[in-house]
Amino acid sequence: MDILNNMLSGQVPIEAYLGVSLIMFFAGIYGFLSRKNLLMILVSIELMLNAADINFVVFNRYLYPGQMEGFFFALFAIAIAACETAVAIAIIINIYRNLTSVEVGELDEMKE
Amino acid sequence: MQYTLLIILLPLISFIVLGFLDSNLKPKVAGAIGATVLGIITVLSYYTAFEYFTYHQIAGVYEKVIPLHVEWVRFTEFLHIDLGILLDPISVMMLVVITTVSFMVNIYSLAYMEGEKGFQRYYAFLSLFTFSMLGLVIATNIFQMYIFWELVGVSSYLLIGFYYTKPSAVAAAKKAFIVTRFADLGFLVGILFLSFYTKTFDFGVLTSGDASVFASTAGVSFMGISGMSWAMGLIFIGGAGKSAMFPLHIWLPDAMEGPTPVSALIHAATMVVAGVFLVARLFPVYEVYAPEVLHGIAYVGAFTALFAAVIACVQTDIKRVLAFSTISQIGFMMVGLGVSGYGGHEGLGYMASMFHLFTHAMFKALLFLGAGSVIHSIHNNELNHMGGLRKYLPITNITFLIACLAIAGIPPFSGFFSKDEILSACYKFSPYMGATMTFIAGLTAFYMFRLYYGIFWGKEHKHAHTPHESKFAMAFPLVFLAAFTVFAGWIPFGHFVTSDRANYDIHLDYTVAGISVAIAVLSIILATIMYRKESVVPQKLASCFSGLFKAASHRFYIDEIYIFITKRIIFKHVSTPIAWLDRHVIDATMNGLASTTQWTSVKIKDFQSGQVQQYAYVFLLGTLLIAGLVLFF
Amino acid sequence: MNFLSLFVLVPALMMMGLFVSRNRKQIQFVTATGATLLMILSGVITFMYLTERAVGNVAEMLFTADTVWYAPFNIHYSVGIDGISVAMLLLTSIIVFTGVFASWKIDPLPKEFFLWYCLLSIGVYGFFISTDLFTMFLYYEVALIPMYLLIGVWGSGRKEYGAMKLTLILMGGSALLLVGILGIYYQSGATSMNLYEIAKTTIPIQAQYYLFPLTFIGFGVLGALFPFHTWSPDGHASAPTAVSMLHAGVLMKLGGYGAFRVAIYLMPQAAHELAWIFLILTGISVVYGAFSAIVQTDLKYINAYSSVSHCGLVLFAILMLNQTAMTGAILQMLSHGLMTALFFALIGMIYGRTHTRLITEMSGLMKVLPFLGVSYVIAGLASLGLPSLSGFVAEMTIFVGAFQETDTFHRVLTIVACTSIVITAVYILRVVGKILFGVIQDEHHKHLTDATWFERISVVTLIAAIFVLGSAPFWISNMIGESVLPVITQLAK
Amino acid sequence: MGDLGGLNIMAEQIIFYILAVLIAIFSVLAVTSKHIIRSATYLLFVLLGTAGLYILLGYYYLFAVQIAVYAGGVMVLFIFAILLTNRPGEKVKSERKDRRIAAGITSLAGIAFCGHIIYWNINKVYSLVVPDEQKVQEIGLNLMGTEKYQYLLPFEFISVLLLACIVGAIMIARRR
Repeated sequence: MDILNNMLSGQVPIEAYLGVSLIMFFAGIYGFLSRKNLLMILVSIELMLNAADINFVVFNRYLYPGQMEGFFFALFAIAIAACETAVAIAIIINIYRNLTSVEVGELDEMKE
Repeated sequence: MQYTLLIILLPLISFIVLGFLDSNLKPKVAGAIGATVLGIITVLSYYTAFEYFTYHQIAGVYEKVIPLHVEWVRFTEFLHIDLGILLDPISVMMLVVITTVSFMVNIYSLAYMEGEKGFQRYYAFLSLFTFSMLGLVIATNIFQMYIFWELVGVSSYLLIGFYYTKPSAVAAAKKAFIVTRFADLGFLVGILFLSFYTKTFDFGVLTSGDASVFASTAGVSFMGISGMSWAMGLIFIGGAGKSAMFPLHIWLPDAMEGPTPVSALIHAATMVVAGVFLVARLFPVYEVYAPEVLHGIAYVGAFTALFAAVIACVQTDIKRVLAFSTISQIGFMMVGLGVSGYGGHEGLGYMASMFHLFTHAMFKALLFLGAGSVIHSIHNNELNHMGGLRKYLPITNITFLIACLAIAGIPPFSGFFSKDEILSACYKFSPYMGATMTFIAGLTAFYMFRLYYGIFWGKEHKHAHTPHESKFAMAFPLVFLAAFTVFAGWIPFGHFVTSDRANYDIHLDYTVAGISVAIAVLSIILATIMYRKESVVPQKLASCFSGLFKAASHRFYIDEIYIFITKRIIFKHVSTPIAWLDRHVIDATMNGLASTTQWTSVKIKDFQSGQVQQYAYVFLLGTLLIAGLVLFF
Repeated sequence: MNFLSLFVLVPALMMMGLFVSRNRKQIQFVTATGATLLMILSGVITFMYLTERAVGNVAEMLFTADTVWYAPFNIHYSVGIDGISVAMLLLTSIIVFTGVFASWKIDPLPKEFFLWYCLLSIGVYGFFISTDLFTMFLYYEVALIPMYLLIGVWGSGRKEYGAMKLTLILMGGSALLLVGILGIYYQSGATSMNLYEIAKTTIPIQAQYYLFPLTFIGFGVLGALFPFHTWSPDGHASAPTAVSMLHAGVLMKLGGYGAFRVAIYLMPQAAHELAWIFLILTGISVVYGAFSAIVQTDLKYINAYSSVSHCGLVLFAILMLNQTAMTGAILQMLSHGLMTALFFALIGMIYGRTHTRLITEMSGLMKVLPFLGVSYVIAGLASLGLPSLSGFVAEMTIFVGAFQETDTFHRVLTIVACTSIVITAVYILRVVGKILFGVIQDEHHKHLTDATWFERISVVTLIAAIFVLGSAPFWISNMIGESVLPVITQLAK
Repeated sequence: MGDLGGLNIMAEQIIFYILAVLIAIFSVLAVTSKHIIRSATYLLFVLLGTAGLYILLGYYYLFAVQIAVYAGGVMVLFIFAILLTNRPGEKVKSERKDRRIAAGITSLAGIAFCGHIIYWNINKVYSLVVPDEQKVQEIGLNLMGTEKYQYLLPFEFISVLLLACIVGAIMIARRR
């Protein structure tokens, strides 16, 4: 109980935030490397971006509390992520229309 | 004596003309050209002989005449191949022998080969052969001899393989060429050895007796045998190949696949004695610098003579019998040379050997031509298809008989004189040698009469059509050669050809002569009993010595051994593995290099897969690795 | 402009002529005229050379000319000839000439074929006339590249494989060569890449130790040095007739010529020290090629292996490092060039009729193809060293020369090499016996027609050349012999 | 603040850990799920959890943006795309097993590596300044300003980018 008390007393440590984003990021990596479906890859990318966002704001808050760089960076990142998702999904749908598949392994028409 | 050049050139021209025009000429014209040219050069060489023996004797010694001499190729400062004409007693004698036999064969062939396809080609080849053989004997240096030696081999190849649609003929031609080629390898290496130390190819220098020529050979030895012995031994191998000495004799019986006149010319009278001629040519060198080789030659000759004579006793193909008889007789000549010393009485063997060469050429050619006449009339070579032919072929019968008597060594036929001289020389060398050779002489008489009776006497066979005596063109050479055979023995040979080119009187050694004649007569009587009429004795004897009989009729399995060596060992266990090695090891290494490169590039290509995920993976790993390295080290 | 450059110019003009020619007639006219011109040209050169020598010009190289070509690296376009080059030019002209006639009716794309063919001959001629290391190398490469297309497009059988293999292995050789040449240039410290400039300097012995093998193997690959010979059977087997002729007849000689001119001449000390290694290899080549040829069944393979054997003899003789053997080597190059070209020409002609090259599928051809048959026999006899045909003189000169080396090692190798004359006889007679003699087995072969006029021109020219070289070798062997002398002097240093 | 402050802080901590666990679980589920629609849903939960973290950190505006843009906009796009490209109930193929294992190992290695770095830097000096609320005006002013630490230029870039994206997306997805 004491341990729990000790742990829970005080601020949330920065490491905890970083740990969360770390797990999120590498979950994203895992998904990016292991999935074949383009949408799933996109999901993984979103995860990674999100993890990065968290890191930005956490560092901003903990290390440079008076400034807003991290905050703005996260803001812009969200905007860009939105753009990227929109374009990516447009491409995916287009691919699906042409090739009726969204599996990366099968999308090698351009290669050969 | 510049005109001797014509003797060489005319057959060459004839060859070129006949060869180029080939079937554009009528066969008759081609035959006429060939025979005429031979006639001309025969006359020329008789004249040469006459002039040489009459006018070129200085103080009882015949001089060497070199009417023509040009440098052909220069190898080094000292060594150069020259082409030239050397006239000395043996070459002049050979000129006579070759042109006579060749002329006879040319005439004979007019009838014998009539109607054959490629008649023109045949005459072209005959001219080529005559040219090469003449070139061989008049060679001024050992390399010129080698050149013509090879040309003779090729002409022989072409003539044996004349019936080129017949597989056995093609095989025989190939065999003849390859076996002699193998021997020529020895000859060539021998020449290289000899010329390296003596710094010359020239016969004149080599046989001059000038010791300084051989000075640099002193002390040279290899594997305990002196350099000169090596050189002369190797050269003898070349001679042994051409002259069918054991164990290089195997090609000669097969060479009988060629047309019979060719066998008479090449494989009885001229080319096969080239080896003897070679030894005779270099005799002074052998005698002085390699006496042990000379003795070796004697033993090889004796063994071959015996060996071939035994085989000849059981062969059934008449040409083969004659072929083995030839081998045996050449053995005699080799023995004659081998046992001989140099100069005067010492050189008896040499003189006898040359004498025998001369007489043998005549009567063996006669025998072959006679056999040809028989074959021509019944179209078969086998002894058991013959018998009783004396009624149909009277001229052939008589001439054949004369030749048989000559080879058996019955006086007064020529063979008696020459063989008797060889036997005397042998007895002088060692009694054992003499006894052996006398025994072989007896065997010779036996198998020759076995042959004679087998053909002309005994039971008559049914023939498809009645055999008839040959035309004049065939009969004339028989008679001519028979005349030669009868009278040639009376030529005072010692006045012409001796080891030191000095005059020498032949004395008959009556003891030796008596013994040999007695044995010959006994053998003939034995043969008469056994073969003149149908008799069971031969069968009985054959079954009595069945092992020996079988071995002899298989020619003592020498051919099988050769086939084993060539087919099994060379072909299967040398060539095939080498070819395999080439494809599967050496080439495979090269291909392996190529495929490794290809494999590597395929593997590298996979890195460039276009799969973003893979790139990301590698990128990540790389990042981790680099960051790790930066942080931890 | 030196008139030696005509040898390069004439084929270039032929190429131009080919560009504008529109039909087969014109192509034939252009190529035949050009080839004849080259023949005449080489005849004139020979004559001029001999006259020049006769009036007592003793320079190593005659008719030299020198133009700076690429100043930064001191590369000059320098030409000049000695007796050996003259002999090689003669050989090349004869073979180019006969090759044109042997491919008179080449199909398809005759124009393109001859374009590449001319380019190939430019390379070969250029190589023989140039005296600058780099220019030599350049021409060498020019000669190699067309080979790939010529075999790959106009070949038969596994042509892509053969072409690829040949080109790759030869390229590998030339890579070594390039390193060797540059090494020689920099190590010698000479101010130009001219052979004779470099020869005046001395390359440090340590450098020679690695440059000599590089250069020798580099050239040796083209001369079918064991174990880098395997391109030869596959390449020749798939090449079209004229290309086989030119390749085996001339291109393989580039190897021997280069090894002689560059490797031995410039690095005599290393040659003395390292010759034994290569002597063993070439000794193996000689016997090994001959033994391999015995069991082959494809005519071209037989001939390719026999080329390995004969070309092995060339390098073997060069490595004997004495005048006689080297003269023999050059003679052997000429002789082998002529007879192997003849062989390939005849094989091509026979193949064109029977559509097979397997000796097991042919027999009795002498009856239906007397001209080709007789020519084949003559080629065979030349190959097995019949006196009065070229092979004999060359081989004998080599053997006599090789025998001048007295130690046991050289002796044994020489005798081993001598055995090849027997083995050669075996495989030649085997082929002749199988395909020409006997009875015709194949029904289709009964109606073959003998050589046409253009084939006859090609064959007769080669036979005549073989015969002339074999019967009257003295003038050419003297010409070569005195040109070998500078190398001997160099070796004696 | 005393006890209450402590309690407050403790509550904050408890909320954080609940969120953290949720985020962790759902991130993993999002990338491992066989059904793509489910993984989109899990992603949504992750995004919402992240939004929760922003609140905890005191970035309310960011929280709003996260909800609006991500949870609202992006997720809708996702759902549309999924419905357009997948037949309902269809399972999504994942990579070959070896590839999955390799990816898993790499990720774990990455976690271990980064975790190591974080762990070793645990006691570095840092301070959490109690967040005073960020005014939206302030954000707006900073966005529109041209001074140092003001972001007009990026803002404009982003807007152009957005425009380009809209045009691009339309062009790409347009039926031909």
